[in-house]
Amino acid sequence: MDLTLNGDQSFFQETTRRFLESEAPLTRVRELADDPNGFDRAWWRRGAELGWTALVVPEDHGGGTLSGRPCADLAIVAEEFGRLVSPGPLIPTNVVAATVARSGTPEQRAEVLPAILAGEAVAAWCVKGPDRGWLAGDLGVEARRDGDGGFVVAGTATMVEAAGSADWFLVSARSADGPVQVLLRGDTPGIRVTRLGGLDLVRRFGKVHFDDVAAPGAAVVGGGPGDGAADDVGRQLRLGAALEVAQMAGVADRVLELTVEYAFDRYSFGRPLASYQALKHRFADMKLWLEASHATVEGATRAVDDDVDVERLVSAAKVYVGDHVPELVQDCVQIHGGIGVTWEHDIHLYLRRVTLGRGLYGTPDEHRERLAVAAGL
Amino acid sequence: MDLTLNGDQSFFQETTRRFLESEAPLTRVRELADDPNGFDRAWWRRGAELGWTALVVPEDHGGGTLSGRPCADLAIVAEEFGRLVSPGPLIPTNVVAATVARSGTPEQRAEVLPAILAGEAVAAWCVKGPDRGWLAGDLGVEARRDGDGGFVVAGTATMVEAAGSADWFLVSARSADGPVQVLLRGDTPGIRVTRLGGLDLVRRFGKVHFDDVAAPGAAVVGGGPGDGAADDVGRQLRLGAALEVAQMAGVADRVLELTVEYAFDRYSFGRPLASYQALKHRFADMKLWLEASHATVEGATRAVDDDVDVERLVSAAKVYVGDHVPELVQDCVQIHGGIGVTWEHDIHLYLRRVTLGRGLYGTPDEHRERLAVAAGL
Amino acid sequence: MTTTSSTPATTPREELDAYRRRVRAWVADNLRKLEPGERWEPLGDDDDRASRARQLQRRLYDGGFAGICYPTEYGGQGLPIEYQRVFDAESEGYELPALFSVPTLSICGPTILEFGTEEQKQRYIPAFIRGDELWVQFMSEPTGGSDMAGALTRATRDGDVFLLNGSKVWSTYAYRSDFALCLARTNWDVPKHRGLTMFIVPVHHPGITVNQIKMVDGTEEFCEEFFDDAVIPADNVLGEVDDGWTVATRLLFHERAAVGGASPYTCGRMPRGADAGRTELIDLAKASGRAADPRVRGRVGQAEATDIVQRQLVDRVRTGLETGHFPGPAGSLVRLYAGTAQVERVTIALELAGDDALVWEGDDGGHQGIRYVQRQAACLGGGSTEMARNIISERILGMPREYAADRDVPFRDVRRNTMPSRKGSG
Amino acid sequence: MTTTSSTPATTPREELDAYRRRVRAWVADNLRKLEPGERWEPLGDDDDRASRARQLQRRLYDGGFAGICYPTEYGGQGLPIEYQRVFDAESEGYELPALFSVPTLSICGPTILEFGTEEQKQRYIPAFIRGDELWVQFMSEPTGGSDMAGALTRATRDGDVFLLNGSKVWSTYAYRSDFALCLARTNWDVPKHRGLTMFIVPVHHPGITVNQIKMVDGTEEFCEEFFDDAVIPADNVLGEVDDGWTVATRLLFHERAAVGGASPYTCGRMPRGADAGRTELIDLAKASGRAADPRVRGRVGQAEATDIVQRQLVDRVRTGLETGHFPGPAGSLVRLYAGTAQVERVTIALELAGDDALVWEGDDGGHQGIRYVQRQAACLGGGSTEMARNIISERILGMPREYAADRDVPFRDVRRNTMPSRKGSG
Repeated sequence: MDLTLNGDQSFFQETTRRFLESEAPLTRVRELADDPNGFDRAWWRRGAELGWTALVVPEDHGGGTLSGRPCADLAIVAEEFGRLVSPGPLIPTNVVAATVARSGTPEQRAEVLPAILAGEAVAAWCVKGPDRGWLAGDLGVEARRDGDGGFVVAGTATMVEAAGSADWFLVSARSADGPVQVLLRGDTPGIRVTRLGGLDLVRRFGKVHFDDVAAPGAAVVGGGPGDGAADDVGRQLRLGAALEVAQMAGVADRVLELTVEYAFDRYSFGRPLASYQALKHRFADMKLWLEASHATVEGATRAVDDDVDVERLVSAAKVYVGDHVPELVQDCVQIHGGIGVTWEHDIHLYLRRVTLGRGLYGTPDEHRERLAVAAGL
Repeated sequence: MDLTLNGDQSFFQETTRRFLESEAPLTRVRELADDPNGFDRAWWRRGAELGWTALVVPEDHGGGTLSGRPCADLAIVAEEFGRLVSPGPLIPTNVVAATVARSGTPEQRAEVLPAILAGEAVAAWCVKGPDRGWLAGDLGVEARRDGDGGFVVAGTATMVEAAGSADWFLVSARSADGPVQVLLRGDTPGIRVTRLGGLDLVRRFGKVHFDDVAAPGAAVVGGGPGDGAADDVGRQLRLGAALEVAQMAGVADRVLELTVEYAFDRYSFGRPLASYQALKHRFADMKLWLEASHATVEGATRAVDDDVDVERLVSAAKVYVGDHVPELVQDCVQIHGGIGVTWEHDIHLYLRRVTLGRGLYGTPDEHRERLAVAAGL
Repeated sequence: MTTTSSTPATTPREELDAYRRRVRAWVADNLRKLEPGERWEPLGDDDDRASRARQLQRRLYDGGFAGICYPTEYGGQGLPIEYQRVFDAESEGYELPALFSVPTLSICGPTILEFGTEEQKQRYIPAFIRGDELWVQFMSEPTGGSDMAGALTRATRDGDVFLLNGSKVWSTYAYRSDFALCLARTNWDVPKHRGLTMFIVPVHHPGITVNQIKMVDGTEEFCEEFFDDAVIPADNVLGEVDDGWTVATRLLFHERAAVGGASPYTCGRMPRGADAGRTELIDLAKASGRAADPRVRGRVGQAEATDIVQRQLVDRVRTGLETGHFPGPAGSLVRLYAGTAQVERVTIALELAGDDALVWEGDDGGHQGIRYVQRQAACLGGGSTEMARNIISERILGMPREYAADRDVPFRDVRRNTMPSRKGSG
Repeated sequence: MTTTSSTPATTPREELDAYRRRVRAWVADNLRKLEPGERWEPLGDDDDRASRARQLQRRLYDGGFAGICYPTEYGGQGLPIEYQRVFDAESEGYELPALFSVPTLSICGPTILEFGTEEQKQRYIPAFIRGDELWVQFMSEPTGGSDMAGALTRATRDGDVFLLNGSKVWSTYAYRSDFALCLARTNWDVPKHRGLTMFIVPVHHPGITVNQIKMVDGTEEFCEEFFDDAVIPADNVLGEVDDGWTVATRLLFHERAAVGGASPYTCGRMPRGADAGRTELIDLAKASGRAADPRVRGRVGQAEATDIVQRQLVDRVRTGLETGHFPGPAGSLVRLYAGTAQVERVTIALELAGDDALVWEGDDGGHQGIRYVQRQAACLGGGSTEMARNIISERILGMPREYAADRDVPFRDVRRNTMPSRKGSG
């Protein structure tokens, strides 16, 4: 948790937590495991009313931040989502909203943002090609020019979160003139979604196939191919990664909290587990991993907001959190003993969430490579 | 330690240990730190009398094994060397002796082996080129044909153990027709040795430069370039690696022994260190690493003797021992506390020895790569 | 006895080499060769697996290779361990009855052999050697964790029977088994180790409910049992009343020996997940399209080394136990290695599988991700790695025992877990 | 007082921004910019380092930037912490007197400020703020390990003086320092915490022998001291006789604050070894000729991430301590991270250096190998990582304290280390 939340932020955190606890407790999350979309639209609208989709949208488009730092504000929600392995298209919808607000045409903003702000529309981002990395920049979808500023889009994007329920797709495609992004309705002819099974109980993913989809000039975001679009793609990746690690830190926070409680309550050989030094030292390490994760999440979200040294700081966070948080949860499973690997116990819901988060928006290996490059190697 | 030593082997181990304890205690090792050669020739002759250089030499050349398994026998000495970070050119001399005995000409055997058996002659092996790996097979020295079966040898070999005191050099060189090995006197014109400083207090290394050195046909080992020589080079590497890990296991054995004693004797807050569970669990891990190291050293030495699945088993040992034994010694330093990092305390002698051993004859990374290849990747 | 009507034990004792030849021939004719990476009793419908095990055990029995080290008077072959090892070596790579090898033949069996009355031995041993009856352990309890001697399940004497109440957990395949060794508390006024009794309990019995436990990976082999005034005849006490910990200690010793590969009663060399794991990792590396990446290659090489050393350690510990170089608890070294090695293997597999571990097309997929979520099971089942570290430091290195607040205290006064711990944490 | 004759504290208090501008200008004119990776008081002949520190501290004093948060009546500037932080920010990358910042100004100084008599404060504080006198801690003992309160060094009352006997160890630069805070036992008939007294001890004094300790890497900054009936006036007692543990506890608190970056008395941002380490790793990677190998690149990236997160954690803990989100012991989080991060860094450097870490031409080389042999020092000095883990689990997470066999026992009856532990193990 950010130690310097202002009053508005703290209040927002409180209301979000209370809403999630009452409207999406873990029992509900387990029910949603059987829901094809993994979340309930009406529930999502209520979350939007709390501001979940407004923070990255400037005020003149009906949004607004709490602290002037949209990513830091949104990270508060992401962290709460982690604490309760919450459902809902939080990250993709906000990633798309941020770009439409920043680089969309007036028409696109007018058409898309109000619906997203109201929680009426869900947006998904198509960027990763099958068997390609997140950061290599080799996009899976190709865009060919097609007269008057339009494109024909073809190819497949995978690991598209909320693909199955998306009303809008933001598609990052490679073109002869460099990367280009287009914003397409979910029901655009030629777009085919294959729903995928997944490790997380409620976060849903899909493969999105583009069979020579016609994207008119009006669908282009950020004025066509080139640096602008490349910059937007980079911002999207960093925002997604920053929110993902914030969510993972929220998981670590909650799971460690639960496991510390367990260690105090649970007796073995007439002593509480918390009195065994071998466990105490492991708890000390986990506490360190947790605080360091919070520290680097905070660093990453602030860097996204300030756009200063942002690539290094986001990569450092993805490396540290990606390496430590899943191991933290695993050790908490270990401390719980056999029940920790039963379906009935909730801890595996958390482990699934962070195992997924470790891979999304770049694995630790990919971000280590990026840091090596940044270091001049 | 091998759990299945026969009577002769156990006796040999005993006599070797007693000799080292009385004739090369750690105080003596510290004195030899200032000796350019790092060992005393007269002392080495006495070790040879015990059989240190006879085990890999067949009986008909004056040698003989204790168990029919020369490498396993020699590993007994290597392990004792590790227990007392002993000086002396044990590994290079034996590696060379084994090859001369196996592939040398009758003249070479007659000229070299008796002197080595008597501890009169020291032999060194030149194989590794500067900035080259151990296993890549790209040798640092080149041999050009020079009429009637002879060669001209040029180039530099580094990390040559005992180069400064070598009476004989076995040189592994690349040639137009594949690898070739030649056996040269230390005083052969054109051979220049640069003595190197080193991490180990008494094991000495050098760079050996060959300035177009003439190697007559009589100097060629194993009948010239080709598979025979390549096979010998491989055997030398594996024998060296097997003895190196045996020595490292000996270090681990002794250091853990000392640290367990220390943990029993040392009191903190009125309790022996050995009563703190966090330390007990680390000791349990170290005990496991030690026994697994012994197990894989035994597997590697037997594989060298039987020549069955030997590459995989030697690489597995170098990976496991190379990764775990230095960390074991480091954790023992940690348990000793501040005195563990003082010059006065002996534990750094052991840490130096295993840090060196980790790198010699291939790092864990190099051997992991070799295992991946063996696995069909 | 009918059991002696099968192939008689070879007397005078057959030479090892002759025996080896006979085994080799019989194995080739009577057992099925496994596919690379295939396990014994291939998982399918559970029904198949248990009955498959019974068939296989029966086949061994008819061939004269069941209970090789068990006394002939109880249906065994009465041969020394070398003969079992010969059989193990010759049958490697063939299908064998895992469910009988462990725990029936190697854990429950030897305990009955040691503590059973003549009647008990005659009644139960031949039956499991023949493959008629499958055994299971009722040792762990939901509230007990690693503290077996802290059992809360109570057996109350009532004339010539005991009334069993409480619950047990982590019994493997109990719902397909016939009998169990069950540790229960018969005296609450003495320290915990002195108030326990070991019972022979029929699994499918009035007052005993067996539930399968669904694990994170979807498997349901483990069970939990609830006892509700289950009536157990006093004749079913194994060993002495209130002396059950002596029996349990030996049972745990046999378990360590079985796990450590040092038991004379296990049958065959378990096809090691590692083999499967190994080919699997290489397939994953190739499928990932990153087989040329030195990081990927390094991870495969690492898994190889870990796997090779694991076999070598198992051999070393077995030798050490046989030669007396190692004390009994040395089996804990193998257990600790197995746990950490599996953690490494599963983590590497997750890394190599990439996206396929996280999302997948169709109903079946994400195996590496699911294995990762189940990862710690390898450090919990069969005694946690924490217990292994305690045993290694205390009983191999001889370090001081952990302070136990329940030592020498009447058990009823010991602070313990009251609430059932089988609850979600959310 | 002469001390007031230097630049007077700015009154009425200067605005932070104005202050910042003044600092910036002064720093540029009066301090030396460091080379990339260069440390404060560049290591050379030790003489240079200590006297260099005195000069630098004096320069700060003359500029009015010494002891910024110390009261004006003792020669400080009497300003709140924000001003020190401004100075720290503006002076980053310039040379500052490390030896005064820690331990003199940030550990010994605040302890004297808290417990000193008016005479003691007047006598000692201005002198070190001026850079005239360097301080050191005499806390650890050869037989003591982490157990500071188990001090065996004894101070025996003899009229109006104490006779000091025993020895201390791990004091940094004692041989170049002037005064020490020394914890000694004055009462053996009470539990260990209640029989200690803190003394102000002149380092170069009859009966006190100071030896430098040669470390594995050849450095000799650490010292050990032997006391042989050293006569210490009773006036040199800091705090109350037999109440030394109260003083020591605060001293250790100030040490954690200094290490954790939360002390108002440290001066400047220590140029972090990590910076040097970072460029160093990249040079090593390039020199190795394996800069294209993903394993090498991955290790460099790993070190980068660890380094970045370390700075972020330091900032977070400082904020947490200032805002009260974290309890005082939170400094132990920084300490634990620093230890493990340095272990990782040094191990990666060894890996990247390859042969050069093991053998080298000429007299000077193998730096990465030698650092590796010295590696654990990072987990021992300034409180071991084990102690940090105890503190985090017990005083941050609130878990039960470890059982201490010496609690509430008269110290003379406590089982302790008799033999001096400074012995070779071979």
